[in-house]
Amino acid sequence: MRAPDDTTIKAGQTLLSVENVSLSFGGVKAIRGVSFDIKKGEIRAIIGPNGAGKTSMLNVINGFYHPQEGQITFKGVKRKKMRPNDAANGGIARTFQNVALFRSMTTLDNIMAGRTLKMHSNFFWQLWRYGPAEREEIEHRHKVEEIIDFLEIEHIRRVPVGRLPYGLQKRVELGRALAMEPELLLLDEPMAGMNLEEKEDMCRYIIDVNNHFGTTIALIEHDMGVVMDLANRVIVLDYGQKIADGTPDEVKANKAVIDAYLGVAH
Amino acid sequence: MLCVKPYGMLCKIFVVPFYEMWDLPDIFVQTLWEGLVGGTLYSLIALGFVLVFKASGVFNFAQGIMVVFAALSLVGLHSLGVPAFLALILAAGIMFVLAYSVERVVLRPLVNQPDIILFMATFGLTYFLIGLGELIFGGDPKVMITKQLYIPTGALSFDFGGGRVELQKLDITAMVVASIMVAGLAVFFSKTRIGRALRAVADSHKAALSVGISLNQIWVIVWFAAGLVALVTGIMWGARSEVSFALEIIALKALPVLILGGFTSIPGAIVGGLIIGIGEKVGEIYWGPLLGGGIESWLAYMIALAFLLFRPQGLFGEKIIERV
Amino acid sequence: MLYREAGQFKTNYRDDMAVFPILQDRIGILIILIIAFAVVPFVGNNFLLHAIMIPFLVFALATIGLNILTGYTGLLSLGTGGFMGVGAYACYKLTTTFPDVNVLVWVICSGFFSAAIGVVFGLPSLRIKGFYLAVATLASQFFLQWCFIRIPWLVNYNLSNAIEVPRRSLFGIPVTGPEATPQTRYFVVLTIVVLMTWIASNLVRGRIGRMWMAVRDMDIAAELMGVRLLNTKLLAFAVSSFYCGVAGALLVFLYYGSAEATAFSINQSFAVLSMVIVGGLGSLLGSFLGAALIFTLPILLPHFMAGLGLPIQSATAEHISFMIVGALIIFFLIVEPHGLARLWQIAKQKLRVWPYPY
Amino acid sequence: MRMKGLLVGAVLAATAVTPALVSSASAQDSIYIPLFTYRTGPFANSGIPIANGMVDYLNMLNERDGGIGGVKLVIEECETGYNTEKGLACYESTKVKNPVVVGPWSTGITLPLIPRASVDKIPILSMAYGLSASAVGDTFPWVFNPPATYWDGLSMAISYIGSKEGGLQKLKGKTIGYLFFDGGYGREPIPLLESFAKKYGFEVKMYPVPPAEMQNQSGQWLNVRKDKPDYMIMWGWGAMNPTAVKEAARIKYPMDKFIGIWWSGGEDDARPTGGEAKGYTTLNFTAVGSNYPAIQDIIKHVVSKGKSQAEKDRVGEAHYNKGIYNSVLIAEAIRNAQKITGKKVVTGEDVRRGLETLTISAQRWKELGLEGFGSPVALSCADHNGHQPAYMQQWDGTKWVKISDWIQPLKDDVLPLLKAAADDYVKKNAGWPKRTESCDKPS
Repeated sequence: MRAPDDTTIKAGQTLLSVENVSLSFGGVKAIRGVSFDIKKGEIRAIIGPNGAGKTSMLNVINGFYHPQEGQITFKGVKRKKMRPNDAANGGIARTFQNVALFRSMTTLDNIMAGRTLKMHSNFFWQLWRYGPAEREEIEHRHKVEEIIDFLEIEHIRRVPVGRLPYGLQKRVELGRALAMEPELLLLDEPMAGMNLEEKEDMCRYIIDVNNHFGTTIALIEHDMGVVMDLANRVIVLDYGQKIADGTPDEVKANKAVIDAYLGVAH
Repeated sequence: MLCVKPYGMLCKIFVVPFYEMWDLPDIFVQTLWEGLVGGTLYSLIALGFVLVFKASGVFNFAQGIMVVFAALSLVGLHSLGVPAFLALILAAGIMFVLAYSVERVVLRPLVNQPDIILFMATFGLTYFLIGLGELIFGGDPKVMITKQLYIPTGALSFDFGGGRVELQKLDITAMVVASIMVAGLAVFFSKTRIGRALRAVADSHKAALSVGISLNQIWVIVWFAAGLVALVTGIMWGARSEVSFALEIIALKALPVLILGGFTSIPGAIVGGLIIGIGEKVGEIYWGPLLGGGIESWLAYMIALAFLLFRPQGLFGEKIIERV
Repeated sequence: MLYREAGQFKTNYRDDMAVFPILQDRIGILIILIIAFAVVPFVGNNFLLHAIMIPFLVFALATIGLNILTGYTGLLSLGTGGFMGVGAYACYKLTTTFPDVNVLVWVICSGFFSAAIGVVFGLPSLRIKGFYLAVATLASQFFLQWCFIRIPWLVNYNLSNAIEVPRRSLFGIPVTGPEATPQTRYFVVLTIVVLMTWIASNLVRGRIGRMWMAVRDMDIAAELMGVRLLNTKLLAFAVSSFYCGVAGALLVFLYYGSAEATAFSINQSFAVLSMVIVGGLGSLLGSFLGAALIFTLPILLPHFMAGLGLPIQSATAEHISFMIVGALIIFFLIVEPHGLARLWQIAKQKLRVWPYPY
Repeated sequence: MRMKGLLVGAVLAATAVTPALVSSASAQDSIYIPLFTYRTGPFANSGIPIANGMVDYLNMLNERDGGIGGVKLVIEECETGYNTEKGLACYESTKVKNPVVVGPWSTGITLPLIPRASVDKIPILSMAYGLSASAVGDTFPWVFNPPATYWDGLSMAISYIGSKEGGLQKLKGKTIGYLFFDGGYGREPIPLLESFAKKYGFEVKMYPVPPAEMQNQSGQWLNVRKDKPDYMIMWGWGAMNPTAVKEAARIKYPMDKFIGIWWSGGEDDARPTGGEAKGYTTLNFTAVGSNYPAIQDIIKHVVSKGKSQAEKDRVGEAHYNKGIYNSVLIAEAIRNAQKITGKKVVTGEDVRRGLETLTISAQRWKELGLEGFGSPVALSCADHNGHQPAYMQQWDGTKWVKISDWIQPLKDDVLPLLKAAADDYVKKNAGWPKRTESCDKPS
């Protein structure tokens, strides 16, 4: 078991701050000098039209892309470059726009895989599946069953996720991210392609996660209604630039946002 | 002789080979030429792989045995008394039948399966063709009907750097034929309707379907084209040694060529083939003796591996940008 | 009717996570083990034991090894033959250098050598994927085979240029060398294979197996969940090569009795790969089924034809068996691309509801 | 439905195969001879004619004489594809039928069988291949490799080169290239070649051909061009041979200075190069051609009746005749065993004794209808090889022509090496059994 971080951040303090980050692929600038912060315990939404750089922003936060400029401070530690598994170690989990589950593994295994970082029994015990390895497996199984219970996916426990309908896959993916017990949960369009009922369910899970576990959430979503209901604060990106940042009401009233969404010429 | 004690090994690696190249320029030129010829033949096999991979995404392990099978059909038909050129046409016909059957029996039921399954299916096809070939033609090797096909034999030789460089007419023919084939394929791909359809399939199966291109037809065509390439390859390799099932092993040499040139690039197959061909010959002649010779069996793979570490997508492959 | 799991309830997670959660499966595996240990060696003749069962088990072990790499971790390898060779040569060197240590210890230890070599040749896997990696592993295959031929030290400068398996015994019973009876060899091989299969099943069902499969299914997501790609892939290479190495050592010490470098040729790699795929990627059971089909078919086919009263020339039989093996590979891929293991699952599913259709 | 079909198929297959897997002994009134052959794979070009020769001669004995000593021979071919696994499967599947002798026809299969021969009581006949050291009968009582070992062959090649140069001393300062199959087979002669090089003062250049590169030798031959060796010696097999001959012709290497071992001297090896291979020389220990009464009998009783897989015009080719030679050894050994034991139906143990005291004099060759077909053979308990001479044959553009007398091996160089090799084998294979088999008087 790892020692708890000395820099424990209390609710309301800044958990993550992004300063002046720019990212480009070849000649294409995906993100240009964006700054914002995410406070512990809030639900932060990132919105913007297609190609605005929202997913790229998430990729930068969890270390999959390395920005050319700017820096990111997470839990008080500044960094410019890090590997994705460092981010995972630091407590950042995420889901993906196009579900990135382990398709041929069962729901149970997918969520168990989310516990990878929390499992420490060594290779020797793993060989025999005995002693610490077995104890650990059972202990984490309990945690995973809690998540399965929470997300109400008991009936698909042993089904390979590739065979599940899209909505359930999204749910399993959320479960896998939750299994990491993250401090910061990044959700990339968690409700894309869902029907109304599924969306409502998902909203409920997100709010529950935020309330019960106190997990900070950053989410990308297209459905403005959902965003406005869920988010504490919203940041709007357009063409890689931040054009607005504030509470849902502030953002809704912002001229630049309305222009961007209605497609006014620049 | 040049090397003094403490630096003996370094000198043998870094000085002696170059001294030898300079000292016996005729051998060096001959080495380059042999490498070029070997490379051309590797390219031809690789070309067959590329054609199929480009259009159907199938890593066609059976290309090697198709080379043997095509050449055997040609020689076998001729030994039954069929005139050489008619036999050539009939052998091409056999390759068409093969392409058609492969499409019907193997590819069609396996459409949309993962790559590795299709790869494995061609593996099964290899076993099948080995058995069938030996059943029909017998396992004994055959002599290629070089003369009957009017392939020139003998050599052109000229004096060079105090020695003699010999260019086998057979090898020159092989290079000319290979060039013609590549040029022909290039024209076919860019100028004809089917060729453009093939390119569309290569880019996206779904896109091709949506504009009304029959995937099945395309597959028959590319497999047939690969069969024709195999026939030409078989004639050329067969003329160099003999037509036997051992040729199938040599076809593996096309694999490093492929990873060097990229699985989907015809120019890649050619350039990769030449690099591998020349690289392994020069390596074998000038550095091989240091290791006791015979390093050709793995040198090509090592060259390709070294390239890969710097360009994982091959020389001409498209850069892979990972997205999530 | 017989194969029902209804009424079998699990009251704790330990039972639920067992290898065979269903009672009938546990009985089945017990019966198979009893047959394997107590019936086959006493009923079968030497041909069955020595020419079929021993090599079948050894190849099943190699197939499990490759399955860990290709089936579970998704890294296609064509270098199995080379890694098997490393195990065999390492075992020979070890047992001739330290003849007093029991040969079976060295058989297992030789796996560590091939694991080390496997890790070295696995390094490119971080940058290279798919078929490109497969071709890269061919480099190891050809390079290793060249080394086996070229380094006479590996065979103690034997003039035959081959490994000559020395006589070794266990509790006074010869296990290697000509005096070892097929029964003894069979028991040794069977025990090792059963043990290593059990370990493999522990590994793939636990954290490590999930990491491997995660890398296979979606390496990016795995990385974002804290899986270190290079470490995980190298671990797969190491474990896989370990299994292949032990299989190679068993192959030479308990089956061939003597081996030249050609025993570890590219054809061996291809054979094992086809066992993996026909058996089923990512299935331990499939490894056994695949090995059974691909290895034993060509050997039994002539006897099969003779049994049917179709005496044919041995060469013709060989040709036909090539064709049949090829056709069977294609046939099984078409019928069930996920291999014989999936066919077995489907059969079990049918059995579960038998005699009713649903 | 699909499931059911598969199930039925599996059950049917299992029943058909069962008899082969469960042992059953039967009284024997015939002599069982399994012949390991390979008509498939990359070495088939060499394997097919040999297989035909072996099978046809024994079949002819059955057809013409009704077997040997009135006992029918049961001949069974087992296809190995030159593959060790299949070879071992062949051994196991034939072992249950009490074979009197086994000829593995591949070094890779011979080596594992050598230690098993004494345990299984089945003698091994590896005719001029296999482990050279097995010529030492005191160490290897169950293994026979007449008429000559590879070391004998090499010494004959060297002495032939010496005779062309006008004496072995003239080899001083010369360069001899050695092109070989890169495996145990090609590597075995190297120690002797190196000791000759030291003794006679010539230089050796090595050109290994990796198994996967048999048909791709331009690199080796470029090195030959670079090094300009005065003579080339080849230890090739299968597809390697014709490729080497072609490459030699391509670089215009003087063909009469290119000398192959007997396994490189098949018609199929030179024919693809045709006229340009003229002058290519190889060792051989059997005559070429079908102009012998026994071979005519083969044509009459076997080939013409369609009972052979050989085409009529290929009967009498070099490798075909080596196949016959192998079968003559088997047949004579069985006859000899019948004579020693007085039994009609002999066993493997009897045939071992028959092989050990085998002599085929010139007179006996004549009686067999094969006058001058091979040099006289005489094996003994100590010498399981005989170290018989061979001759040089040369390709004249269409066929092999004998160009030399019988060349005796340089036994003074070879025998000590053999003894040392056998001792080394015993030393390395701790627990190697001492010879317990008694020695019969030569017949």
